[in-house]
Amino acid sequence: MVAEDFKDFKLKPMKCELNYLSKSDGSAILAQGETVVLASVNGPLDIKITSQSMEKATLEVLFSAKGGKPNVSDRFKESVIRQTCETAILGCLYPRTGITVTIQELEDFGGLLTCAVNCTCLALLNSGLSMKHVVAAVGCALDDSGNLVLEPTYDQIQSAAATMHFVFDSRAKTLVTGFTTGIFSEGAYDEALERCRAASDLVFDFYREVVATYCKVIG
Amino acid sequence: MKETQISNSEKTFVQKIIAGGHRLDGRIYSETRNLQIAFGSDYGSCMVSLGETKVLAQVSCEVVQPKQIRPNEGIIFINVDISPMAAPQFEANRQTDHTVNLNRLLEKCYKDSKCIDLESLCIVVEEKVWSLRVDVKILNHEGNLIECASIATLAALAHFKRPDVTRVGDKVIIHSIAEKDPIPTVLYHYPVCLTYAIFGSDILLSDPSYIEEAVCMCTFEEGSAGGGLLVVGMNQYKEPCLLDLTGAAIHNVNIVHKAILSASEKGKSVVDVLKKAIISDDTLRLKRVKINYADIITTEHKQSLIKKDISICLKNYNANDINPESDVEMDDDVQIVEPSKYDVVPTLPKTAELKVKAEKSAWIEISSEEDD
Amino acid sequence: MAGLLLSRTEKVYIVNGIEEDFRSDGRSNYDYRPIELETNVVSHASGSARLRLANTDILVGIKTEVDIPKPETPGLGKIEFFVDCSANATPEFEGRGGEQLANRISNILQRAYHASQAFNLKQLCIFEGKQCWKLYVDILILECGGNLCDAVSLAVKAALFTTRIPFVKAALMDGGDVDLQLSDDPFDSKPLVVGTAPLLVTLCKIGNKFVVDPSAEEEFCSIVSVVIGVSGNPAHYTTEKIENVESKFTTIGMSGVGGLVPDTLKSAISQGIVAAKCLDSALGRSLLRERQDICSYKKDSYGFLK
Amino acid sequence: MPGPDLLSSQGLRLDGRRPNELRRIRCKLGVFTQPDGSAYLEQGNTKVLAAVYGPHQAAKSKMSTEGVVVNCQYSMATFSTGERKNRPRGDRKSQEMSLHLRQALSSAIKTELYPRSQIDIYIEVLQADGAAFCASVNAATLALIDAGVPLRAYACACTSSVAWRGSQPEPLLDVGHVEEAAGGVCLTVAALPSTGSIALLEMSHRLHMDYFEVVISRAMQGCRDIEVILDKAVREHLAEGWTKQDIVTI
Amino acid sequence: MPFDYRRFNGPEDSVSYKRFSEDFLRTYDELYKDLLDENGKRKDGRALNEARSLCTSISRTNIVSQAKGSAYVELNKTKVICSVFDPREITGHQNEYSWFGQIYCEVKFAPFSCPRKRRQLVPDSDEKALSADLKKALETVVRRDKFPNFQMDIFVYILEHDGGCLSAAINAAGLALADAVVPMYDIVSASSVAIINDQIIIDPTEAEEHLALMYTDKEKNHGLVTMCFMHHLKQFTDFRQIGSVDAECVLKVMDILEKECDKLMLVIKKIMVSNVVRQHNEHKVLLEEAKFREEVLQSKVEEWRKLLNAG
Repeated sequence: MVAEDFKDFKLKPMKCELNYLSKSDGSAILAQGETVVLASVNGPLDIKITSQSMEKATLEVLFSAKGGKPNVSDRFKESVIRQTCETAILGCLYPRTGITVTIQELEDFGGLLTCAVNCTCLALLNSGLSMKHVVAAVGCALDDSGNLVLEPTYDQIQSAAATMHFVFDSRAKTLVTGFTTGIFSEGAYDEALERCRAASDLVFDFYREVVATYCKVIG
Repeated sequence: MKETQISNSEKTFVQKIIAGGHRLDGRIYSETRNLQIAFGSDYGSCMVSLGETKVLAQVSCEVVQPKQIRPNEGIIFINVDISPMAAPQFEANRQTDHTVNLNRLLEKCYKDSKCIDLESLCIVVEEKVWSLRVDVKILNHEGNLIECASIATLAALAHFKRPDVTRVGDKVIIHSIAEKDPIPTVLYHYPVCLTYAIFGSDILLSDPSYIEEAVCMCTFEEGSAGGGLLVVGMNQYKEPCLLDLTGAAIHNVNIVHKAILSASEKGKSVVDVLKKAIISDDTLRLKRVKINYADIITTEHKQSLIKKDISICLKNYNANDINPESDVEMDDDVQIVEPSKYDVVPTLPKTAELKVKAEKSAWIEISSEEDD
Repeated sequence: MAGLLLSRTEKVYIVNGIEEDFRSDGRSNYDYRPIELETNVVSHASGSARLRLANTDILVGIKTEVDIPKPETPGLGKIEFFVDCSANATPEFEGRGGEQLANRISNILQRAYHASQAFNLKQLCIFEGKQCWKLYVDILILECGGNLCDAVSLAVKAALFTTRIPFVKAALMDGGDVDLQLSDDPFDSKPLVVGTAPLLVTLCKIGNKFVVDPSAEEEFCSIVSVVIGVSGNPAHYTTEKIENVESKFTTIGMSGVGGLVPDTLKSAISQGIVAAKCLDSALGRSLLRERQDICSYKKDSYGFLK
Repeated sequence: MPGPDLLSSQGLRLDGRRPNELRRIRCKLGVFTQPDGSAYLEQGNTKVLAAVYGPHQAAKSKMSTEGVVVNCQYSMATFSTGERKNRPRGDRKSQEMSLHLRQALSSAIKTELYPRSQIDIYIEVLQADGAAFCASVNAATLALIDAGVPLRAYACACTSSVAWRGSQPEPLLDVGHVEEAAGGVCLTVAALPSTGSIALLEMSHRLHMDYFEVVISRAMQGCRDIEVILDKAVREHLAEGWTKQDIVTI
Repeated sequence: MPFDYRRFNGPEDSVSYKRFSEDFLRTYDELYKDLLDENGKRKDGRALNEARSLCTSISRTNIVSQAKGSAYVELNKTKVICSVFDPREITGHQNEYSWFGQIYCEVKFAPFSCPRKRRQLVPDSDEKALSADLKKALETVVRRDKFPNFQMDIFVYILEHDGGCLSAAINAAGLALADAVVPMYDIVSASSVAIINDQIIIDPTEAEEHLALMYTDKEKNHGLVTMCFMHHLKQFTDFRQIGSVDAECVLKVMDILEKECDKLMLVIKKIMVSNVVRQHNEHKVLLEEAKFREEVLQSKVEEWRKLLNAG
């Protein structure tokens, strides 16, 4: 399951296993290079009346780091993933219920958040919840000399002037979420956006491949 | 979400087959599920799975000021986190009785039994000591959390290495792992918690699964000898260092002795497995092999459905000459009676899985969901 | 209060009785119920007292710790009040249920003890700007039978009276840090000066009259009450002859839902100060007597076994 | 392993007790008027108050149709220990104690008699000097009796440890604070001595399995001894015929 | 101590830079001289019995658009904002029906509001006490029988603290409640007094409050009194005193405060009236606009009808 050289884009090798956890409705473990994330999806669930919503399912996203005290950056990741999932899930089909997405970091060698988004998407696919579209996250870094590096390694991130991450939907390849760090020019942003958009194809292909192999087992 | 109540028929079924000497997954009373220990790229990071129960443990360290009453001892802090990932009934960031109990058991097993040399964690008396923090995250709850969590904690502690420090005058320099070889934690003994489910007055099940735990905890009818869970902490020197009983009262003291006796054997074997895993991991690291959790992802073994084990295991491996007498294991066997399509292949001891004859690479599971 | 249910007629009975200066337990509007007090009941504490005011049961333990004084008040020690409403009193206090009441009482105490004329924090100073004593006044409410504030303040004053602070034998200056050597001998210590410590008096407005020391039932009938803190007279707390000190208000507060006409409030607080003076002298007398009994080995320790 | 100095050469313990001797237990039933049952118990220097409310209608979230819900809260006064405690309850250790109390008392109470109901048991430790949990269980049993809750048997709890006399193990009964701090094994047993069953087992530190037998039997013996004391206290209390509850304040 | 993981927290043991300034530790006498000159004037030029005026041009209601009613009150440097939200049903609380409506009050200091220290986000005991006092003052005046089993939330945010927080909070809450058209028995107003060295100082600033409660060996009266008053009913709804004051002084202060509150009431009434007038004008403007639009629409309709009839 390794997505290799495609046009001139290259993403880190991806490896995925679905149904990793027996108690969750959907779960996936995804390795993108050396970064590994485990995600589980439960839902639709019966939840407290106070947190129920008439219009759509209440989405709860929990991100848990590998160790140490919980901190603010974990909460930031949660909000990014929640917003992304919110657009992807057809929550209106499950009013008055709750959907819980739990994400566990296993290894972080850069690109943790993109890996978490992709892993969450696979877990959602696995859980069988209805979705508007799937999403794919791709990150890139701008190094000191102004070159764009797709899917940077840990060292590249440390030395980068800026990092940019984009999440695209599968239908029109429109931008769903974007988050950046560091300083960059508008041109660099646009270029990064286009390159990541092109590279997102690889991720979608990978999704297809994963789902296809699992379909075969069922069929 | 509230925990799903266990139905009466499930309860009586499980009780009956256990009284008859069987278990749902085909194990014998004293048999444990398959134990696997995987290490991550960091020191002190490990994932332990006991059957389908999965626990992640991570040790981290920082330099802090020691407590006033123990100025020359390091600090160890154990934190258990049961998120909704473990099972949907758990709520996030909430201290339930379950969490507290699990946390306290681990604290008692590793802090109070003095298994860690805390004095070696001291850097400057009354000023600086290492504080070890063990984060135990429950990933999947298929019963016997405490045993799995305790093995994970112990493995993480034994695997953990803290950075070396040197003192130059008043200054303390902490060396990065690249500069100086890190130092492993000194463990005086290796205690592990082993769980026994008590059924009736004298049946002890080791390593109970989720349903067995649930069934033995909810037998409260008057007259019947209620069941309970007995946790025994045992180290490799056959010294019990923790006991905990939940559920109904034990009527016979002998059952405790029986459990301790069995735990002393099992404890040693678990510790052996653990030590072996750590040694092999160490040698791999010495050879500069990169170890990463990505290794546990298998691409060849695919499950189309969530249930990995066939919930009822087969004792006879050939589906064609299935023994019609085994009437206790009925329900799901209906499909097995039509033998043509599948091969029954032994995998783990006392476990079998069904393989589709035509397609070699794919696995298929027996489960009620297949009917649709 | 604790699952207390009163019918309308019972309420009317209480209110009308008070109008006639006759309360359901036979007291007049200015009478207190019988008070039992025992000091030094907890051996782990530097000073302690248990007070029982009819059905109200209070246990106070005082612990002393060495602390660093606040930067803005380098010459003063610290005193902290912590109230814990035990669930023994009522199941409503289980978990954090009693927190609101506990906060209210500790707030009133903190305010009452705030004034320099009420409690001299200078006596808690060890080494100006570096070290001081911190008094933890821990109050445990074991049973609520009405009039908690008064009972708590009496118990606190009694416990403070028995608190002894060890003498500092030697102090070693090591750079900026102070190394203290305290005396190990428990008798090598000084008692606190607590004569001026305030007592709280609750005046409960029932109908048109004010009563002191309301029982739980009476509290139930009242809409508004006034709590006043009145500083004590040190002359009552020593066998030596010293000058009387005029009592002052250290705190006044209102609780409950209801307003008061200015004249009513004025009469209430003057009624309260009289009650506080009586309480203060009674407490002083009994504490001195108990101290004497201890010195002459006459005192038996009862605790909760009586 | 605990040092040999837990026992003197005459075979006496640090506080002068013999190895199989309990500390002095003094108790009183019915100390308060408002709870349905209350008790005060002193075990040596450990002092505990217990109050029982109920059975009453259970809170909706806890209600069980199988039997009465036993709700326990273990709380320690902030001044009860040598060093001041910051919080009387809510920390992990007190929560664990609450769980253990429930475990120990549930098997003593005839829970099946009151479905959809709840019994609240509140423990306040006033002074902790070793074996506070045991004193709590014993006090709670007395409070339950005072409240008139039907019990199967007395629930008694006792700790035991081990000291070494040469190479011979000598089990110690009713461990005090100093002995607890010495770091030896500490086995807590809550038993229903009249039925011989064990309701709770708890152990800290380590002990070789060969000596386990003697230690647990000593603890069981302690529970039987405590039962005799509690039984006497209950009988005396009933002979008096009055509890404070019956006195009507006029 | 609960630790807030959702925000970036400052270091626990940081020290204000002011601690190292010379003015940090000043004695009572120095501060006293600083605040009150020989002529009996205060530092800000006011006489002892002169209150800061509730700035009518700035103090106003209806300032938080999300709230049902809101008010902003400014007393020189003391700035307080208050919002009142719609009553909501009390659910799940032990299934007990409460015959009276409940009032929930929360007073919060802005982190930067106090001159002496930074306020933490977690409510401290001061804030809790202020909330309780505010609740006490308002419970009496609101007609809680009009909304049984409902709870009304009142939030007060203190933007800047320069003395008289509680009275400012009560005044703001009173205005906000009126703005939210919550039924009340009367108009409330609150005022405070500091007693320093037997001198009664009306409407003290933060520095004066600090001096009144400072540790001193002087035997004279020192203290702070805050009072909340209902005018037409002539009743105190709340009375708080701390410090050390003798009976005579307390009685005197009561009379002074009563007069002060009466003065304040006039200002409060003015604000309320101007608020009503403004709202009425706004309403009128809206009505006119609506009328105008309707006319335009009507004419359009006529036009179309003509077109339809023609074609």
